[in-house]
Amino acid sequence: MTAPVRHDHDVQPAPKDRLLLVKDPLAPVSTDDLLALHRKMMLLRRVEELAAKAYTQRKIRGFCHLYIGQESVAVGAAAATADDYWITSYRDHGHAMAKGTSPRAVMAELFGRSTGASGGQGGSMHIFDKSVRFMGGYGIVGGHVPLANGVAWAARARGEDRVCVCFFGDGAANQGAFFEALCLAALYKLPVVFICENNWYAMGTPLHRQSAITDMSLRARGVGMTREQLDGWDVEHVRQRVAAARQHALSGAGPVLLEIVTYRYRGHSMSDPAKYRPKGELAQQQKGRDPIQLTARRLQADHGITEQSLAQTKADVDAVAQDAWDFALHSPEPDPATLYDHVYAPQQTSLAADTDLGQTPSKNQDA
Amino acid sequence: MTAPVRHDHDVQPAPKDRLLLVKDPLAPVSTDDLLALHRKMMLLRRVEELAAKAYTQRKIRGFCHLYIGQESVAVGAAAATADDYWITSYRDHGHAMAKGTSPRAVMAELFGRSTGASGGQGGSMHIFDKSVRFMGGYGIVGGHVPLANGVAWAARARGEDRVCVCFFGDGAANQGAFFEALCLAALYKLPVVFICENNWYAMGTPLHRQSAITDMSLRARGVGMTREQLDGWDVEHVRQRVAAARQHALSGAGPVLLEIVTYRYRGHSMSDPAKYRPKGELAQQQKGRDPIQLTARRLQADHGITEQSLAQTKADVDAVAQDAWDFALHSPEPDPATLYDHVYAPQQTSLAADTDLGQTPSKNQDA
Amino acid sequence: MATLQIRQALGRALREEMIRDPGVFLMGEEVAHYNGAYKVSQGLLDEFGDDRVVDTPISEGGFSGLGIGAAMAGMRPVIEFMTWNFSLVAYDQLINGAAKIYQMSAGQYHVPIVFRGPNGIAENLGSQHNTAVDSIYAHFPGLKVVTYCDAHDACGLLKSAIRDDNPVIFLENEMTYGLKGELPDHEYLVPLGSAKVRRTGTDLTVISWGKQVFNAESAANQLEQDGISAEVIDLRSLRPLDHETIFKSVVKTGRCVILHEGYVFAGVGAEIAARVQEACFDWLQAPILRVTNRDVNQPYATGLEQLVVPSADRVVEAARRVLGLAVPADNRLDP
Amino acid sequence: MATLQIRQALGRALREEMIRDPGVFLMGEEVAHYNGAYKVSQGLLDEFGDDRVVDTPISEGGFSGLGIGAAMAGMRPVIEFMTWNFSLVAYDQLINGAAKIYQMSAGQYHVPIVFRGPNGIAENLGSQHNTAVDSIYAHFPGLKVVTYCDAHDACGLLKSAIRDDNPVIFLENEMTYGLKGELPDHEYLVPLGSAKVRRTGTDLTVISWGKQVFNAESAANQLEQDGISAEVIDLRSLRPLDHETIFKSVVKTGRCVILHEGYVFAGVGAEIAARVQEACFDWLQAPILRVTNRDVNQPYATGLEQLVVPSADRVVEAARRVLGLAVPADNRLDP
Ligand SMILES: Cc1ncc(C[n+]2csc(CCOP(=O)(O)OP(=O)(O)O)c2C)c(N)n1
Ligand SMILES: Cc1ncc(C[n+]2csc(CCOP(=O)(O)OP(=O)(O)O)c2C)c(N)n1
Ligand SMILES: [Mg+2]
Ligand SMILES: [Mg+2]
Repeated sequence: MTAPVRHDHDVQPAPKDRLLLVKDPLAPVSTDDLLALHRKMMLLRRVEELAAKAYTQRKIRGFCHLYIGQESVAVGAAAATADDYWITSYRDHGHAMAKGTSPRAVMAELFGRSTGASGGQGGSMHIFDKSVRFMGGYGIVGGHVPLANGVAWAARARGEDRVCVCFFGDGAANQGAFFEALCLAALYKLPVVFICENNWYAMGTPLHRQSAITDMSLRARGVGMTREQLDGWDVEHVRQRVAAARQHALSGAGPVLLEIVTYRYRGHSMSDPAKYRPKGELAQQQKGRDPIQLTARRLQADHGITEQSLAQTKADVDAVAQDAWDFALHSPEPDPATLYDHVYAPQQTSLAADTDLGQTPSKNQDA
Repeated sequence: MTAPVRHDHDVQPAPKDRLLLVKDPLAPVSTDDLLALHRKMMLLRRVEELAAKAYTQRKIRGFCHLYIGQESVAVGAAAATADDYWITSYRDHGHAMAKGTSPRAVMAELFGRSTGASGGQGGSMHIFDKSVRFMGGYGIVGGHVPLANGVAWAARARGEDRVCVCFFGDGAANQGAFFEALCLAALYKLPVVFICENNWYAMGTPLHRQSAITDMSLRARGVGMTREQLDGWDVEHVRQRVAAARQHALSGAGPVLLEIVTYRYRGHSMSDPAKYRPKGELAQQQKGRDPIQLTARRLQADHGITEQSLAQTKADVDAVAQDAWDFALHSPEPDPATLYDHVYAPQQTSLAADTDLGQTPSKNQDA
Repeated sequence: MATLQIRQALGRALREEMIRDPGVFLMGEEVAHYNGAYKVSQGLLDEFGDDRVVDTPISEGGFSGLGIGAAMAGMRPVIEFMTWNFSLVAYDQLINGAAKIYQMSAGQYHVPIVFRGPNGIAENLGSQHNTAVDSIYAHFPGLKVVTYCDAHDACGLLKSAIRDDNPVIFLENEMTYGLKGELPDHEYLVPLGSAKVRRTGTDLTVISWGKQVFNAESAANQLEQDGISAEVIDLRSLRPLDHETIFKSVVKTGRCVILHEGYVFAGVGAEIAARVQEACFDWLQAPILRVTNRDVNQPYATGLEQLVVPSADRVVEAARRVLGLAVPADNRLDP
Repeated sequence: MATLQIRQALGRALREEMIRDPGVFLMGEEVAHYNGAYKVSQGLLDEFGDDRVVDTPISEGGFSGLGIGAAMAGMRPVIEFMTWNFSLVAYDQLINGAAKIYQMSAGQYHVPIVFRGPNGIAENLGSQHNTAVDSIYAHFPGLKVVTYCDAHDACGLLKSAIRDDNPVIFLENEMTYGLKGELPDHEYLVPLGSAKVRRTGTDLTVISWGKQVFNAESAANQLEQDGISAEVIDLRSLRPLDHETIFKSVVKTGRCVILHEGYVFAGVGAEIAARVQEACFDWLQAPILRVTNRDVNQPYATGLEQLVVPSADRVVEAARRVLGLAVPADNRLDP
């Protein structure tokens, strides 16, 4: 838990840049696995397309940040960390579904229904799903990053073979909370995989106007953490590198900061027309670098999957997404009588200690 | 004000480490100048020795953080930035005096007298002296670092040829505020010289137990700032490298982070017995690397100054320090009637606008 | 007279003050190229350039501190928080920095800075985007805290805030940026520290501020139908408080309801209640009641949210209660 | 019975809970190798090792967040702030994180965590080291806020706080760590949410908490000499408030003085005043008065500092005033 001691106080040569050296640790995906990844990316996208539609119909209210374009990151990461803990920001629908939350639970949450992942309490930005170790989506930029360390701390203390994967944006990499978290993770060598999804914009501000360097993985260099920058369009590549980072972090060698370069197709939230993009940029990304199309091409070219079969997947996915919509729409709103149910947790551990509280009759009482 | 644009979203090689390349820009110090530097370091030390004594006599109360051992940093920096702005933390007596605040004003502040630099309002941790562009000492670790950017912003906006020099400790380099400030300074290319006085301890915690790396100048690497690590015992060297950093920052090339390695002889504050030091460490520093002794040796060896002359300096300095004590002791306490004088600033700018507020008679009134 | 939206009235204030004083600059997330997340700074980048209208990274603590340092060094920064919720990551800068430097330096350094942005409740934004920060700033001497309900006051108060030599917390509201109002064509100021009686009445005093003033007025309208005459005060300034206007009214009416967004516990409403009961004890004919958010973190779902936030109906109820009149079955009380 | 200093009583609570539950760990600046800046954690590193007693860098936001994450994942962290002043840099973590996660997740994740450390006024620490954070935390639903005045309650309350399944803000005091008190030898808990009547009386109620309880008691002693019988309540819990104890007392005495450290404006005292006047309106025979810090940032110089902080004398004065008795010429009132 301690860094190597420098025994005198002389100026010394700086320690080396720590790059993630673990090779791709997973076997290449099988055709079935790639089909599953492809299908999952499509599902994320389709559910969010419906969410966009529901938003315009005012079935979904407040903020709604879509993940469309970035699906390969969450889906690739999930394929490498299925059993690990995840935590993320407000752009969380895709992450939740990639991690295993049902489209129904996500859509119902967006609709503000009691069947939603967070019972209608959370909304778009705050999807939580304990059943799949999804520690939630958070709305204060960078605010959740320190929490990842604690989740990893607990996992390590219990001897679990699990990392905590923490997602955040390029903009978040300017927040004090983010830096402090990086420092602590490196110091305590915590099993965390930090994933900066560099989609090149924080709201309307492109990266080069928010940071003096645009290589966000270098943030790790300033705190002595292992790092890697990678292209995020290829879901298989993401899967491998996240697996490599996971292996590194679990080995006791300390956390890893992965900067995964990606792109968001929609505005920052539903109210953002995204006029700040250079002309043609979006089209170029959608045409040349769409993660779903990339996988589709690869399935056809390398795995002998037919166009027809892909069309069938699309139809399946459409049906699942539509089912989520229907489910949400017909779910009940939260019961007003439950308003005060989520302010304070009722005592789960007994206050009557399991240890002996002494001989006096006034147990649990002011003695 | 903007970083170079990266035109596509590909993964690219990381930008180079930016080291401070400016050579020593000042002429070597003359004998007179070196004598003055030597004298100033002795003065800082002597005043603080008296402060320590006053503390045990309860003439000084609360916290009292001594700078003894680190004098070469502030004195060397002052020789390079006499006319610039300074801002620092709670360990500020030495900085204030180096910058030009009189020992009387410092001692009176410590004694809580109305003649003190901050009128007895501030105390040890909050010495302010506008007359010498000393923007104050602050008690929240790292909290003042962002302010330095604003001071530099104002200086640049007014076309002043001034930097803001910002001092803080190795421990402060773990605070979110510090990181955010570094990011902003680099992004806006502000004329700030950040000086991390790495004295190897934050209270009782040695550097290798507070940070995964012990080369604090690398913090700059994570945000794209120019950096240098240097040995702080040699006041002449500090003077040159701070001058180099100043030149760099004023050239428009952006801010610099200097990590200056130094050592504090006393406990963190007066209540700290400093038992956490490895055996012999303090003695070794005091014997081999004391900045005042180093200068004394150099004055004798290279500048033909006699031991006698140095003894005279010591006597002079003792007298000045004693005078500060006497002044403080006989100064009045703040008048209770002034208690409410420093809550809100009275309006200095006229609320009756210098522009025409229109034809209605009810100027400055709810129209 | 010009008819302007509140966002335009605020923009006009910024523009006029930037013309008047070259030391004024605006800084915050998306204020420049995007023209403001809520378009308050529309057109300012074009007019004043990027030295004076400055986009920032998401570093609220960092750029708040930058503003404070610039203010100490003689400028007059206006710092926009995209919403006040995000000021919590910069809280130390505002409390231990902005509020205290004038005192710590024994008056050597002024901190003439305005922190502004939308505050309080919007719609369906869930738990982390609905904080009303009124009391957690007004708590601290050294800060001034002001707000408005209409376009006229928005402009006049912001101008005064920018000219004030102290740090001013300026609270806006997301839901009312589009609300239109009349502004005189000539330049005008609304002084800090003065409340405004929006409607005179004799039976009870309703004290409110920000957009809840409209709920107060709408409650007053409802009450009028039952022959009850409510006086409505828009505080505008939470620190300093305009005691004179408040106490005069309560002495006259003998009854007081306080209405505000945000949590009840140690809110600004509590302070007003404490002061009113002290100053007007002999005149009060009923306990002072408060209408605020229910004491729960704000849920996303519309139905629940509606239960949480204050409403005109709840003000009517409270008014009837202080008047000793029958009220419909009580809503579940905060625990 | 054991006689322990408050720091030892707190240390005992930590130790007992760490033995009882392997999920409990202590984290903060200087808590391990240095045995705590105020020696509360003396000996714990040796006994439990550096996995459970953990020194941190100066990153309050970072390690608060770490604690919150660990609590969500099933542990019971105790986070020490060297003083609560420094919690302001971590404010967002406590407010938008700890206080809200249980609600945002609709009860899926508990956050059983204790944040503790010395709060409020010490001596000659100047402007940035004297903040009483009571109200800026108690404002928020989702948090519990407790404090103590003696060793007995310090130990019993801290144990309850650690076992509580919600985030608890635990306020200690630097000036009283060395104060001795009697503790039973056997293990005991003091429940959260219950005030304690420290002294019964009939003429007025003095409500206080933390070390100001001693000023309340000393004022009560002085008043007794003039034949005035004051009831003294130690709140112990600021959130939830023990209404029953408070209201019962005020209904009995008809008069109430509230005494606390920190700023008056929207302080916890304001909340109590607002609630008492509401609940006990018909019994109150005089306005409720508050004795708190003067409304200025705290100066360093002793003479000024003494004017600022609350004192027994000021309580006596307030008591005489609510009783309609002559008082010496008024100190200058807060503006
Ligand atoms: C502390 C804080 N400041 C500002 C905001 C408003 N805001 C929400 S998202 C966002 C941009 C974040 O960009 P990035 O981190 O790159 O994530 P992305 O939206 O691209 O996924 C901003 C400024 C916020 N939620 N929290
Ligand atoms: C935010 C904050 N946390 C904790 C403290 C308590 N504290 C005061 S000084 C200090 C150590 C600072 O060490 P460093 O930055 O290395 O400066 P040095 O004292 O060595 O000059 C600590 C922890 C504080 N003042 N502010
Ligand atoms: Mg982004
Ligand atoms: Mg240090």
